[in-house]
Amino acid sequence: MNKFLMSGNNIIGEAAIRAGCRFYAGYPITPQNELAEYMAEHMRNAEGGVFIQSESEIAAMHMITGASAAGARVMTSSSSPGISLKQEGISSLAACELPSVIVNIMRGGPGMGNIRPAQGDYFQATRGGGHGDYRTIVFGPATCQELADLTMDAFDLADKYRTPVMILADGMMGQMMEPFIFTKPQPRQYSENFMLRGAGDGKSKIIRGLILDAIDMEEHNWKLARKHEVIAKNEIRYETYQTEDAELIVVAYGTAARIAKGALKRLREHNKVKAGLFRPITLCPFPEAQLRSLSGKIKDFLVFEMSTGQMLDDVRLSLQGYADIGFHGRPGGAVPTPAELANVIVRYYEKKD
Amino acid sequence: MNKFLMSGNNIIGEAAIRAGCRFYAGYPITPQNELAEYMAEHMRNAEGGVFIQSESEIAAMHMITGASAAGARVMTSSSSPGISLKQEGISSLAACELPSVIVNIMRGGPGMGNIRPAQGDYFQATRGGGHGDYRTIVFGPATCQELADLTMDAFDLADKYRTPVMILADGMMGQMMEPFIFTKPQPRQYSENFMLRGAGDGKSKIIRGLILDAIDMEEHNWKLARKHEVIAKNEIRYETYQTEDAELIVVAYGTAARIAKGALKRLREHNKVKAGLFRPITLCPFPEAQLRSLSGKIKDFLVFEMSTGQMLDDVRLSLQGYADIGFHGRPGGAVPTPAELANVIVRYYEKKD
Amino acid sequence: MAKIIFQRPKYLKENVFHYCPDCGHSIAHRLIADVVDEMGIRGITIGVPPAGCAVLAYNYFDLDMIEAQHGRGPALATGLKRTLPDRFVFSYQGDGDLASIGIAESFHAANRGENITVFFINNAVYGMTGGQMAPTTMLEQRTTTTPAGRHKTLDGYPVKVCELLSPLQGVAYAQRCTLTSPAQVNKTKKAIRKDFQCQKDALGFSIAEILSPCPTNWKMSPADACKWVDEVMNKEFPLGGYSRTLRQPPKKRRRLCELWPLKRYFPVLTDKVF
Amino acid sequence: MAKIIFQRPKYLKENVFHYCPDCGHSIAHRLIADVVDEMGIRGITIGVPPAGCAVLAYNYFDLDMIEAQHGRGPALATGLKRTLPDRFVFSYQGDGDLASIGIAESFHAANRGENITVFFINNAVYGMTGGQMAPTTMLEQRTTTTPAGRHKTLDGYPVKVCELLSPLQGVAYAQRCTLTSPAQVNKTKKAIRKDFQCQKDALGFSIAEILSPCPTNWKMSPADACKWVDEVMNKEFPLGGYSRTLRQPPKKRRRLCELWPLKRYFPVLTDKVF
Amino acid sequence: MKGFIKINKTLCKESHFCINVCPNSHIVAGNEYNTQGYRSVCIDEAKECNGYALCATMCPDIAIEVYRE
Amino acid sequence: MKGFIKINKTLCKESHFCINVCPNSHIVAGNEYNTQGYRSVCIDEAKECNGYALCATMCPDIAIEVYRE
Amino acid sequence: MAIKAIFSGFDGQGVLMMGYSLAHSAMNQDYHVTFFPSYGAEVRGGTANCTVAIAEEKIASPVASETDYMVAMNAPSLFTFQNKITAGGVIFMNSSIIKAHPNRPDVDIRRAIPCSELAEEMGNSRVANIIMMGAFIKKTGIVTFEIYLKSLEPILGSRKKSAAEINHRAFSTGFDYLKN
Amino acid sequence: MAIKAIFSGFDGQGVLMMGYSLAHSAMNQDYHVTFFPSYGAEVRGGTANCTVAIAEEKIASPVASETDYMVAMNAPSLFTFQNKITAGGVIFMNSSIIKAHPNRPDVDIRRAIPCSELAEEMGNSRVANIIMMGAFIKKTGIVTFEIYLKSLEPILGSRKKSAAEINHRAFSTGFDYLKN
Ligand SMILES: Cc1ncc(C[n+]2csc(CCOP(=O)(O)OP(=O)(O)O)c2C)c(N)n1
Ligand SMILES: Cc1ncc(C[n+]2csc(CCOP(=O)(O)OP(=O)(O)O)c2C)c(N)n1
Ligand code: SF4
Ligand code: SF4
Ligand code: SF4
Ligand code: SF4
Repeated sequence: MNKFLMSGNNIIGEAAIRAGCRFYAGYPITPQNELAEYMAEHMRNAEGGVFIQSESEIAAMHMITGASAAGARVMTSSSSPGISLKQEGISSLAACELPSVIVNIMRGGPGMGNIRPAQGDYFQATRGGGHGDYRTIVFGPATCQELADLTMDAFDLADKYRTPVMILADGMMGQMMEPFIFTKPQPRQYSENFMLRGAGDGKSKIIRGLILDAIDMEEHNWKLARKHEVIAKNEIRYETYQTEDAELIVVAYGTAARIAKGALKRLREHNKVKAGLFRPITLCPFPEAQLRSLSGKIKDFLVFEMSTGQMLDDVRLSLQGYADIGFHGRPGGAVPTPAELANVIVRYYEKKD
Repeated sequence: MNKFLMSGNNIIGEAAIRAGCRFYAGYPITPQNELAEYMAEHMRNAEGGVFIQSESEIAAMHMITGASAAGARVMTSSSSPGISLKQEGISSLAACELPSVIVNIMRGGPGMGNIRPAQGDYFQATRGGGHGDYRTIVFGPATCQELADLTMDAFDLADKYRTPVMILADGMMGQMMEPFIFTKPQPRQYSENFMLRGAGDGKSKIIRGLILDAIDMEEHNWKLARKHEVIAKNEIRYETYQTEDAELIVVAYGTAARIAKGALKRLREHNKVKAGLFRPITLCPFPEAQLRSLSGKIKDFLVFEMSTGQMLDDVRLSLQGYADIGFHGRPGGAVPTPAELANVIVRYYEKKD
Repeated sequence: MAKIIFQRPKYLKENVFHYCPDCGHSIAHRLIADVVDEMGIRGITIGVPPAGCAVLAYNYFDLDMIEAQHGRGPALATGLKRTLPDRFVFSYQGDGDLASIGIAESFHAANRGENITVFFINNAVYGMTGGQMAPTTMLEQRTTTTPAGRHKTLDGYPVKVCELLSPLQGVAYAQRCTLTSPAQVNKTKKAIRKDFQCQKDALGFSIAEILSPCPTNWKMSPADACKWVDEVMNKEFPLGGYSRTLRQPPKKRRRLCELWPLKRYFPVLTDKVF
Repeated sequence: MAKIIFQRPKYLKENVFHYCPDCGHSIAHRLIADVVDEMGIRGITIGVPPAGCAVLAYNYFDLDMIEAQHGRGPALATGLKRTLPDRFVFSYQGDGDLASIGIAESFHAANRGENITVFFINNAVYGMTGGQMAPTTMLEQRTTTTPAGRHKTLDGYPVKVCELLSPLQGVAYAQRCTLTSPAQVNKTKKAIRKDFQCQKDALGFSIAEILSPCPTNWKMSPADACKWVDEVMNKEFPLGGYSRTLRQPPKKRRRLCELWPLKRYFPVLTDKVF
Repeated sequence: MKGFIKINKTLCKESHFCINVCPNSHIVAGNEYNTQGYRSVCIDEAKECNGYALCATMCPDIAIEVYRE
Repeated sequence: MKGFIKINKTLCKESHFCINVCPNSHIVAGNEYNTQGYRSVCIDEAKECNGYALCATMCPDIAIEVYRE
Repeated sequence: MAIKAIFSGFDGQGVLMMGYSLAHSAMNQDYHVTFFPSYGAEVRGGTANCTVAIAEEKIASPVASETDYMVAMNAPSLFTFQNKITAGGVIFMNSSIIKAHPNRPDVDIRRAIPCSELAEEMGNSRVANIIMMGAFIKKTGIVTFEIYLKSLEPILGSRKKSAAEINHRAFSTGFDYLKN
Repeated sequence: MAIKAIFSGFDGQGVLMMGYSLAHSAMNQDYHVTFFPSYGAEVRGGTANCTVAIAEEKIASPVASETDYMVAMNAPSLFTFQNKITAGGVIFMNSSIIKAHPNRPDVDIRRAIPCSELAEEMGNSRVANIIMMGAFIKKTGIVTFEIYLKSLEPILGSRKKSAAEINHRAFSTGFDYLKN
């Protein structure tokens, strides 16, 4: 299979179109502009493809809602501030159980922040920044190959579970290039009954999130919660690296995990600390059990995030006091080198005993 | 002091005006309309008072941003879907460190949901539904007296720490009436240096969240994080009820805590289970240490929320495996009676041993 | 042998309207259902109810429907229509929904000339939430958020939606009408039909603004409410229409559909319909 | 003895503009700073820069300034002005900022007749983010999101902001101008002065729309960019003004200030200024 | 022209539009509360109906069916 | 009328507006790169300046100061 | 003592005012009290209702459950709420409008007060609710005749003197209508 | 082998294309490679730059750190990045534009290529970057002459044949300019 060398933003765009995405609406924002621009260039050439530069992130959100209800595979993308504006819409998509893919190419926050790579939106993505009880599937890709693969899978899972799926990457993943290949996407395979295409001579259908009766609404909430449990049972993804003989486990995702890997390699080379890496790929649902199982033999964990500590909560919830957890954070767009991180790990490890 | 009998929404409005709030912008949404309407009626009679029914929740957010920068004590309010729309603005207020009070009278979610009392926005409020690393102070009042007191305190803390403060109540707190008294609010007492009122002949000032340099931005992020730690040290509030001799602790806040109290009373009267209540009043920062300290002698905790389980995370993070934690949730607008909850508690307690 | 000449429209469900007596929504619903029936497009029509008193419209219309978040109807309808260009798509909105929180979505859908129809119920007040000021509230009008009457320098001026949108080149048809007499009701029905016709001819954005009584929040009797529409609202919101049909002959604009070769894209679906 | 007749405005900081060569923002900044100086209002003026290439405007203007989130300038300025009615408040915005994401805030601030000024830099493109389509992009114009040129049925029509806002009763003054010749530059400066004068007289909302070259994203030389403004943009966006001053004599409108007896509310603060 | 109407009293919400528009006062106010809590209008048999359907056209709640001979 | 100008070469961004508007071609293109990486314009002493300040009026980067005798 | 009462009827029959006046007077008699109205879309063109809870100690939940008293000003409310009444509770019905009968044999005491008619007789249909309150207070004795009327004034505040009398008369009418 | 190279210059000097072409040819020579451009407001009217990392194994971080090679097409970039070069690294300077000298004695080898002038001589100022690449490839030998040129074609794709030749000549010019 022949290799490609494309920027992360473009990979997501191409992978989406190959996966059958035929409706994209979005609004410019750095560092995800290349994704919208790729869609502008190629979507209208795809059969039935629609590209709209919406008047705002909010409008984009509700455009994909309509298109999803109409049966198209839909995607929108933005970066941190724009994703905040989409929260009402995401909550509504989850409530209406409409398949959809939302891409967040994170930048430094809070507020206007800056346009550098950061991981400050983990809470927003995994705890539902929107109102009410709902969760979405959240992927945290760490390589260009994963960007391609997970984007395609995102559309499949969105259909399978009738839920919004978020791809949570950062400015570095969005901008960098790396050789990768496109695998063959799944054909669309799940029920289309929910779609609205006009009632024909049949019974008319309704898609809505408004459920005035408290008991019905409660049941709907539990239904969504059960759905999320099924997802947690079937769809958890994660990677472990050099954990077999590790005395210390670094937990990191996305860009942070890339850097961590580099750091661990160095440590092995200069045979300093024997450390391993646990990398969640599904950030929500979080691979709780899988992480906890490591705490059987290993008692030292170091969480590294490009934030002040958000995934840290999930790690603490997973390990429930079975192990010691340290944290190293670089928020606001600072990206350490593998060498810097390696030193941090050594210092942390030595301080410990 | 003479008693008042007002609806929760009106209490917040009156307390705010007494606390010196002179700028309110908001947009109608049930079940918080009475608050906006109270402001419409009374704000313009207060000296220098401004009431604006903004074109949207988003506009309201940025209006109070401007007014806060100009030196007014500001407030906006909404209910769940409207609060989702405010997330970008809240993140920006936190980044710019502007004092402000935001009221969320929660309703059933997700999506359009319904207008009944619910607690599904706990994650959004406490984890920063907006992008980037920031936290706000979040109050969870449970009585009309607390609505009055905490609203006044909210303005004081917002000034003291230059941060947004959220009052997280629900439709029941917003609609119900209960006798209460107005205490005397603090006068404004903190530095006004940050305010923009024109540079006069002096040096011009800038208020901004944009910090392009990654290292400066990182420092800003840590500054905000440190600020939150100081708040956690000084401002934690909570209530314990019948915990001395309790064999089981129910953890609940706001409306849920009211109901829990009623349930516990019954259980004592019919001397069934000896149970106590731990009620966080500051939901963020969460009274971690205070709750953990209880786990010394008591090993059974039952979390009750009008949601599928959100504060549950904070309880688990606090107890870190030191005690067993059960959960009972009634999401989507369902409000159990004290009697119903009492039965749940008994069943849970008996199942346990 | 007597024959029935007026009855419940075929595509309204049996449910009793939850609307107040004399609410304009009720008549508007009936007229839309009638036109859908007359044009024989029930099977290929999708409606978008708003947040507002009409939030439950799907309990009445026997059509495929999807709720829009407050103000976002035109964006959502855009998504539907661009995906299914041979369907009829309408967004049903109140004045707060369309002209306040949703002004951006309304304006830009119109400016893009989205080939959709908006039914705009202008009742000069927020109904659903209990009578707050709407963008269309009259100066001096008392509402729960303008207890002293709407003040022009503090609260702004009534927003004239048809005047705002009709200059846009994307707008094919904009008509303001009312419901205060049998004659007006029939005119309104004609406007609704014209709206759908515009969609059929792929002329672009069409809107019918229906001045509509809200006796509950106006605190008036039904009769007074109608009087107020005729005597007060009409002054600020003159009845009449704006049509750009002639300037943009169907042939040119019908390309809009060809751009998305739907039948090939969803083979299953178009046959299902007819 | 030679005397200096043209120099850097007093209230621009020494920093070198980060703008591209021939960027309209640069000249606009200079003109605003000049007018603020001439009117002697530096001490009582607060500016609101946007998300956009001018996001760093506070590095240049020696004025109190607060950044607005993308599109929200007019709302933020409303908050400032209502709290400090005797200050001069301006919101500085690009076309994406004002007419796309921020259309609601712009429209309603204008409709409320907020006594603020908007400086609107219309460069027919999103500059900051690298040249995507703006609401003001010309039909057929190629941008990074309209690689085949803006298509009227797919992407909509150029939005005419002055034409959109000037009919609103809240708008006291709206002027479209350009920067392509010394004469035009001076006209633009006059417009900016008029804007501030409107605020002084509390006449309501004022806006100057400045057609402005973006050679970088137009991929043109500075000279060609100016030519394009004169020959292409001017056709779609005719220069000229709309003024409502006479219809609303200051006296009536100045009440706006009296409504918030500021001096009493912030005793410290007004003396600080003069 | 002759006609007649049928009023569905459970639907009527007492707006009295029909009464106002009927040229022959064929419809009159009622005083029985229906399940919705409104006093539905009734037919005055004394007056005749020409089947113009003005009442039905104005009726918000579609409570009137109109027939023609 | 006589005048003269001073050009701040570190500010110039080579837009050449000044050159285009100067009636006397008093300003000419340069070929020295400044720290910003542009080749600042220079003065042609051969030509004179009447101090109209057209160049300065058009200069986006305020690189020109104008004086009059 | 700890009681709960539901007041229910059409929008515009002043049911919220009935509940509020009771809560207010109970407060003035130094009871703990909560008042919880129906709100939002529920009331759109339908029936309004509110729940008042009165007790000697703090009240946990203001919502209606195990209600002791119910005031039904129209038929729909009777049907909606009659099953919330505890055995032995009391239902007050506006018998001028409600022809139906409650299906609760266990609610043995029931009071039919033709308050609409009584109000018409007084020539002021708007005071039907106050007449009903007269009967309600007489029967329940939760607060005294005087305290209730005193609490009423600030509530109806703005209106002029004459109104106060009318209310006084209306209240007495209801109060006296119930023998024992 | 594991190297990092920074390409930097003005917007429009085609520095991103230099980096991309190197990355692309390295990929075709089956190396692991990453390409990371500067983006967003950074480039507004300023300098553009990109970092290319090439190695036999997976590359952790694509950002510039301990860079082995640097190509400076203008003075500002030289000043910005010279301190990122590892001791013993190489700096390629566009000596037609850059008069200044790097302040890095430890970067002992340095290459001054007057590529702008060379390009002018070729009568096509736009190919200065390809000339520089010629020198760069000659010195570093990361990829072969042939593979680089082959990789170049698809990148400059759309353009017509003649262009290909021009690039070929430009590349050779740079390649041959460096003796050894
Ligand atoms: C984001 C959001 N904000 C506010 C609301 C509350 N809300 C529901 S409908 C409505 C306005 C109703 O007025 P209008 O649009 O005029 O329609 P009407 O009810 O008068 O027909 C509002 C503010 C909401 N549901 N969602
Ligand atoms: C909520 C949000 N969405 C998007 C962006 C990204 N963004 C920054 S500026 C801008 C538009 C710039 O164009 P314009 O307003 O025309 O100003 P110009 O740069 O052309 O002067 C955008 C989309 C943002 N910062 N925030
Ligand atoms: S409140 Fe007004 S708009 Fe809503 S149903 Fe009643 S009459 Fe109609
Ligand atoms: S990109 Fe355009 S708008 Fe932005 S600074 Fe450059 S020329 Fe000016
Ligand atoms: S118009 Fe209809 S609703 Fe109104 S009174 Fe007549 S029948 Fe009843
Ligand atoms: S106008 Fe200014 S920036 Fe442009 S060339 Fe002349 S001096 Fe330089």
